[in-house]
Amino acid sequence: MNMNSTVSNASVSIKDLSLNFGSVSVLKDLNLDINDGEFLVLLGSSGCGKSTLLNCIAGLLDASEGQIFIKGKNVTWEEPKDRGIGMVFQSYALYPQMTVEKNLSFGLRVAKVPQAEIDKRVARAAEILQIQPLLKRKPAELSGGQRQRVAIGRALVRDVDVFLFDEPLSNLDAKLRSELRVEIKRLHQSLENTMIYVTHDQIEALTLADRIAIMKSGIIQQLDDPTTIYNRPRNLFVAGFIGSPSMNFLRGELIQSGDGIAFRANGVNFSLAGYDASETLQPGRKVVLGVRPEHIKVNENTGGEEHDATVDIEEPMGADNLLWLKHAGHTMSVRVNGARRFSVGAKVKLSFDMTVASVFDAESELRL
Amino acid sequence: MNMNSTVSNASVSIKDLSLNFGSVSVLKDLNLDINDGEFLVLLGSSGCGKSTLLNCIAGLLDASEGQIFIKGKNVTWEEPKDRGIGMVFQSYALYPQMTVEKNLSFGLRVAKVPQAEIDKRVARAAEILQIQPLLKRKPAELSGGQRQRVAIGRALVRDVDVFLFDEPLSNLDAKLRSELRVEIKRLHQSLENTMIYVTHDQIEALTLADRIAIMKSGIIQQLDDPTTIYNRPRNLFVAGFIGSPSMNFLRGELIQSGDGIAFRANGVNFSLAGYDASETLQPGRKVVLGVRPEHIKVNENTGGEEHDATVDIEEPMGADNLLWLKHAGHTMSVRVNGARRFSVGAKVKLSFDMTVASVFDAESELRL
Amino acid sequence: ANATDLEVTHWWTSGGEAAAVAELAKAFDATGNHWVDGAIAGSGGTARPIMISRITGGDPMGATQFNHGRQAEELVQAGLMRDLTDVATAEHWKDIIRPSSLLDSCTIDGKIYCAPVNIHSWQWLWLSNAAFKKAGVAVPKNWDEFVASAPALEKAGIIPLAVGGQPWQATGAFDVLMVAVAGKDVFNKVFKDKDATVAAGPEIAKVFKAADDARKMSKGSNVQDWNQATNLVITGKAGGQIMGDWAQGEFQVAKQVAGKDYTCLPGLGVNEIISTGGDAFYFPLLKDEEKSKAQAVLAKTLLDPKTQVAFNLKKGSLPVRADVDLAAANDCMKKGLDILAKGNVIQGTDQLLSADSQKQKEDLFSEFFANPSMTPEDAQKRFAKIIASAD
Amino acid sequence: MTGQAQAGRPNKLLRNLNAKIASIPMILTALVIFVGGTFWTVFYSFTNSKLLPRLSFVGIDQYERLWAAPRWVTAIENLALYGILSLIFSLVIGFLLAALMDQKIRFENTFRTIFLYPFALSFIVTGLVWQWILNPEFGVQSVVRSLGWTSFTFNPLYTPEIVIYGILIAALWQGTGLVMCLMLAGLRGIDEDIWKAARVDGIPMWKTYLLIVIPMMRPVFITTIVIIASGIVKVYDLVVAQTSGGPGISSEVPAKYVYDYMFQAQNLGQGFAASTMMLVTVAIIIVPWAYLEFGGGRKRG
Amino acid sequence: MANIETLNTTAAGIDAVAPRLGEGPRGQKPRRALSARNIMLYGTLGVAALYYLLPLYVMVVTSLKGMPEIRLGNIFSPPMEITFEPWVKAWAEACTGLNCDGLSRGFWNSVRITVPSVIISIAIASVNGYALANWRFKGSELFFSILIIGAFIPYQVMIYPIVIILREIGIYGTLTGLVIVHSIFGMPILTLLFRNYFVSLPEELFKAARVDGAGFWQIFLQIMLPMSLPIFVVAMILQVTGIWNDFLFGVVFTRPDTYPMTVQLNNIVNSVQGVKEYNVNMAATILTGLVPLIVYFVSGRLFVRGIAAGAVKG
Ligand SMILES: Nc1ncnc2c1ncn2[C@@H]1O[C@H](COP(=O)(O)OP(=O)(O)OP(=O)(O)O)[C@@H](O)[C@H]1O
Ligand SMILES: Nc1ncnc2c1ncn2[C@@H]1O[C@H](COP(=O)(O)OP(=O)(O)OP(=O)(O)O)[C@@H](O)[C@H]1O
Ligand SMILES: [Mg+2]
Ligand SMILES: [Mg+2]
Repeated sequence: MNMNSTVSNASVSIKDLSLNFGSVSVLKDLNLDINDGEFLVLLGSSGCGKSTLLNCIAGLLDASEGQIFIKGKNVTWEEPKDRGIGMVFQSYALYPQMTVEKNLSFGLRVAKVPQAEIDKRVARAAEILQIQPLLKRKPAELSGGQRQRVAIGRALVRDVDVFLFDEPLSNLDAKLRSELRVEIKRLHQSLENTMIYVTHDQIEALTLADRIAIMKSGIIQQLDDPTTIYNRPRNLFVAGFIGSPSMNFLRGELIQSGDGIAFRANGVNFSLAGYDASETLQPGRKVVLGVRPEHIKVNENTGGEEHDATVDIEEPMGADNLLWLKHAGHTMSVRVNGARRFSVGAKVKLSFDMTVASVFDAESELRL
Repeated sequence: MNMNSTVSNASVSIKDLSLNFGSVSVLKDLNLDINDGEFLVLLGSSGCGKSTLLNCIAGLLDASEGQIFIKGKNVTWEEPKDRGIGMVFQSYALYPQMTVEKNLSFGLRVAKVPQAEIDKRVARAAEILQIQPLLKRKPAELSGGQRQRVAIGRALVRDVDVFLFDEPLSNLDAKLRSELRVEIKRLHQSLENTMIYVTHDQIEALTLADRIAIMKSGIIQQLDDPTTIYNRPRNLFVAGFIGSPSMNFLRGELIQSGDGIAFRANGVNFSLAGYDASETLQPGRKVVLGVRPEHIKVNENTGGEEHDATVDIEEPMGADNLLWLKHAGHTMSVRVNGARRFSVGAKVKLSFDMTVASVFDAESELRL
Repeated sequence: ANATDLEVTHWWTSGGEAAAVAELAKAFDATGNHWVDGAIAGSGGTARPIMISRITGGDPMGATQFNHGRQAEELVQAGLMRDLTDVATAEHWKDIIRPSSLLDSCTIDGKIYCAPVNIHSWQWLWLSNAAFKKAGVAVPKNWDEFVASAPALEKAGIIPLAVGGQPWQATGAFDVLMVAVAGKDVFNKVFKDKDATVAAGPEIAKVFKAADDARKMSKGSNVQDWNQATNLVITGKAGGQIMGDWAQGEFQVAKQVAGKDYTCLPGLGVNEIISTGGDAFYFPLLKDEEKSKAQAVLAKTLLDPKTQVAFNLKKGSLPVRADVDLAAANDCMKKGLDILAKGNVIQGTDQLLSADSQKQKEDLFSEFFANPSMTPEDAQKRFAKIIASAD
Repeated sequence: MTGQAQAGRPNKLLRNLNAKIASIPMILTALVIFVGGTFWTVFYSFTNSKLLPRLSFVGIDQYERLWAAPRWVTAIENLALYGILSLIFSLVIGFLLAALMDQKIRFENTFRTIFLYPFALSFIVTGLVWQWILNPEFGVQSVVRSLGWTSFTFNPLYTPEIVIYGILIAALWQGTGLVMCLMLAGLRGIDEDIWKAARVDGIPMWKTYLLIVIPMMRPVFITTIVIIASGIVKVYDLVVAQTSGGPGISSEVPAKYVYDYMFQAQNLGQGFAASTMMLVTVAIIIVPWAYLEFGGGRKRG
Repeated sequence: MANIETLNTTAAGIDAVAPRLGEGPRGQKPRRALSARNIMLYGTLGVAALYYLLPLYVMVVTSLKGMPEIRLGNIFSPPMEITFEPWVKAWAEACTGLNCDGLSRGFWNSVRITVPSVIISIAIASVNGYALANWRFKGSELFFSILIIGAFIPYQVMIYPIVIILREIGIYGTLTGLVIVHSIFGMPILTLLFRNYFVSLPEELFKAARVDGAGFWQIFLQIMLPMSLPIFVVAMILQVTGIWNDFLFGVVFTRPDTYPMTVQLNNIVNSVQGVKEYNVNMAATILTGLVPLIVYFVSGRLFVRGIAAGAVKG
């Protein structure tokens, strides 16, 4: 990521953007540069301002302050249609009385594109999205997934620079969602357009994104590639937000233990040997230790430090088996292979993989 | 599953139930016995008749044909309130104008239970569900999760034999869903009531159920415990329905290979040594081989048979990494550890774990 | 006697009418009973259905006004109305009521069912002296002179003939023209004998010609109610109006004096014949003994000489009995009394035709007067058809 | 087993007993008043009942007379003209106002109240006021003339050819507010995303309304049309208050014909025949609608 | 770690390029108050508002003038000399026949007619709508269809049969009779409104209440009613207006001492004594319309909401 890039290097560039609804400030001084051909996902819980930001980029909402550049051009005051963007909505927003073909071509016809050109573009979009057999149908005669494909097609025919998606899959069921996710990914790989994708589903975010911007209350908390976000969350919010089940958090403090530093909570010590930034940790600091469920081993004698725990609840999920364990006053979730089964109340031994754990300052909530 | 059980052994027993809406037959000759204290999940895609079945059990819909027994009593024509059931709905269905307390006690007040008794039961339910501080609020002032808890509480206070849940969590976001899932599981463990739970989310089904009934078009396809359903799906539909991403299916035929039997598709042979019922397999039969994404190993030199493949798409999902591979004309999904990353186009070697694979007859679609 | 409340419904709500009703009420109250006034505004067309619904609906009033004639025929036949023969015999109505046709209209199968209260005649032309003065022509003496003076009036910005928009006004004007232009015999042949050939004949064609003149002269009188039309004459905005003698009440209320401020020409100054329609009171059959008694008292009171005088002076109509002293009567009323005394009378169309035929006639003439493109010939054809099917 | 099941099956009539009891007023109204009353009316239209209903049958005489009556024909023509115009103008004006109101304007509440308040007034009042405003002597015409345009003529109520437009002006004044409300409710029900999609597609506002939004508001339009149409068929008070059917018979309407002949002319048979014809007209409007709305193939939700 | 550093340098980075970025449009797109769009928008609305307000203005202005001024001036000019005489006259003095107590008597009659009629017609229609929405039984839709078609039948057609029916029951001419008539003719449209509204409420709520053991009336009274404020407001407004403004039934089914205000208004307006007293007529007109007008002004907002909930769906 190169925040110093000049505007022309970025496909979409947002400078000091603020937006208020009346006295409510929804976006606050937001800066964001999106590279050409990048797949950027805006992730955040409901009401954090994702759609608002997307609508600003699309020109559907007027910014209160700040500027928006698309392909180096200041489009802050441009009409949506002149921004070179296409948008796909959660509720599909297909024109119900028009056939799929009409839906796709309506914008072009209004823009007085020659018929031959329209036909060509519709045919191409239909081919890419494999909706040729549906062209004569009306939206009501389509399944959810087909509708969503048509909605994408509507952006596709307009040959835009930037695709904006506002939770395009959240009205679909799990199975369809995972199928279309792959399709969108494939589409991005073949088109190489810039795509900005809003979702509150972290699986979508992790699987699709080149970079993820995690938002909370109108402020971007972290902007990074998925692996970094997952493994090195910048703060407690990001750490807790990403990952399902959530990262296990233990509140405690740092202590000196032998030659290294250790974490102590509820009277139990955890050696932090192997933590990637252990040198920056100072004893005495109040911190929160975060360990993901899959980074805890159960009864796997790794040779390292081991902790006793009791199985509280077992949630078999097919490929995986999720255990909720009681350990020194904490409840902890641990993910094990789906084939391994435990009985409730069983005593187990845990070992923690501290190389991929995170330590957060208890006050600033930033990762140390 | 014991279809021959006598009525009195089961908590809920459904005999030859059929239901038509006008000329549309939604449930067809359905039989189901639910044991006392069992957690039964009805799983199926949208419109398969899950809610209809649940409404029949609750007495909210009149069966066209057949009988329903609860606790050994024929309740086919009883009013809902006389069936000893409590029901929790997807949209919470809280009475918006009443406080939480009034919501909980409404049924009791209607039944003219003495006030002291009402107070006692409400207090108990509130304690179990930890909603004591909310008792004076109205539903509009509650979060989604809290609302759902109150909805459960409403069934709780009525001291019913059977709890019916109709997709109680599907209006909640992923995080809350996984939290409440655990709570419901805990509730079941402590109350030991019979629970019938409708969902189309397989994670819920797998984690919560003692047994799962998988429905399609009003017919129960398989009724078994989650492990059996996951590992030994009775037919192609069940196999494809359960598991995310879906099981990989390869169409081909059985051949004799050496001393054992093998599967051949697109000119590639897969040894079926280790398949749990390999003795029933006859060469020459057209079959479908199903292998789950987590039962394929990538570049893990297991010493067994290996197959070449190319990485097509990579979907990192945090804890796991999902690979879509091209292999002998098939597209296959494979789940690997989230820490292992591949580049698109990379050549990899696959090995299949046939001990947990399934072979289905191509015509009857039943597991062999 | 005990004071009994008797509800009396009527549609007399204009200034002169209300004053006249007050006289009736006063007289009735003086008998120790109480007149509960049930006025329904908006002419008989609005009021009659309500009265009939109440009678047939089983919630009858104590007494009700009808135009006297055939409007209540069926109510009587249905046995809903009270037989007044006893009162009539005791009071010798047969001897005092004049002309006798008035009582005939109240008689069905030999029994008397209504008490006539006044005689109204339609055949009057009311002229505004001021308007003619303004136009610089002499006040006409008859219809032809009036037609001749129309251009002068128009030039002075005056509407020659005021005709209100209510359908019965146009119809009435036509009937008046018929008596004036074609004479009494033709009138009787058409309306009494329902002779369609006469109705299609040349005499009636002349009447339609005259009606055509009237139509032309009435252009621009943009009013609905009859008394608004009268008001145009009173204020000099219109030259004249063909209207019944009830218009006189309005002149009186406006403090105008016959002969000085306005001129009246009975029979349009052509044929001095007047019709003897009028109002009558009918008494629904009541179960309450007391009220039945009060009804008899009211019937008696209505025909009491004093009441007759007081009422008719205010109403501008003629009393139904000849033996009353009308010294206070004005110019026009005296002219009417003279004609009545001479016996130059005809029956009113309300008495001769059913309400149904009347309505059809109204439809025809209101259209004719409003629609200049309808030729007199066409209108006459339709008129003849109505007469042919009239009952 | 099956036998046992049937044994417990309660009487079908007694199921939902409370609902059935509660619906008795509706059932009675529907059967006795509407069906019964209608049949009674149709039945007696074949008699020559005068002041009181009587069973003396005259076949279709009443109908022959009805259709031979110029006034009835005029009334039907007026109703057709008035109906079509009032339907079109109500929808157009109502929709335009609603569309304007939907532009996130300031003072929305004020404007809405202004447009809606006439609906609170009766047709009698409406008729009186507009009769007055349109009166040539002191209404609009005289005011404009007094401003200098002395040849200005606007006198619909006393000009037979255009009197129906004078009534229309008043009817629209009274009724468009409600239509606006219905349309506004419909507009507000349109998915916000549709608007956004159209803007991104670069479709001009008016085209969005015309080609996308209006077709989507079909149910609202149907409801509105039904409401307007039922009002049109019944129009009576307004005409009576404004023109009494005049000048002449040029603003007569069927409902007034029915009333006049039933009560003023004391010819019930004729009135019943006319009302039967009105019912037939209503049926012609209603049946296609009922078919569209409740009939086969209507999608749920 | 690198990421955090870059993030931390972000501010500085932006400062460096800020002057360049500052060029061009920034922030809110300027919206001129007098843009062509706004002129069109508010212009059209203003003209429309004028058309709608004109009659009210004329009524008010005229009612405040004396007769001489009316005869002279044009109807749109404001009163030179404001007089409340016409109002007093309309309210308390105007005559119909012999009764000279203006509208005042009719007002209380109207209240006595309207209040029970509104309450009863809404009570019946809401129960009907509820039964149709939630307790469908065989034939219920048929009765409903008949009812809806009934909404189109001109009232005049029905008067005669109803007079006969009421006479046979023996309540013709009573207040009960009139209330029944209003309930009957209010039923179609109100039932439609309520049915559509109850259909739009989540069905699960109804199911939950049934599982809780509540019966037909308990569900209606304790669950449905408290949730139905908007539609009750719509029904109330429609009925208050309709019944208050009714003339035909009021005149046919009452007697002079119970005449409602509209009949009284008609009497005053049509009792022309010499010249029409337009000022009194207008005052009487406003007075008669006042109750529904106030209802509208007070609850107009709920009206639109209720319409959205009840009329448009379904
Ligand atoms: N037109 C508006 N007026 C006032 N506040 C608004 C408006 N639109 C959105 N908001 C508020 O702005 C905030 C951000 O809304 P936004 O729609 O951007 O959230 P979101 O992140 O897209 O949420 P979701 O995941 O639910 O779609 C919310 O708190 C919302 O209440
Ligand atoms: N009242 C009804 N009238 C006619 N058909 C109905 C009715 N209710 C449900 N159906 C149909 O019955 C079938 C089963 O519906 P049901 O609601 O039981 O599905 P479901 O499995 O609960 O689906 P979902 O997951 O969407 O809730 C569907 O095809 C539906 O269209
Ligand atoms: Mg959003
Ligand atoms: Mg369901």
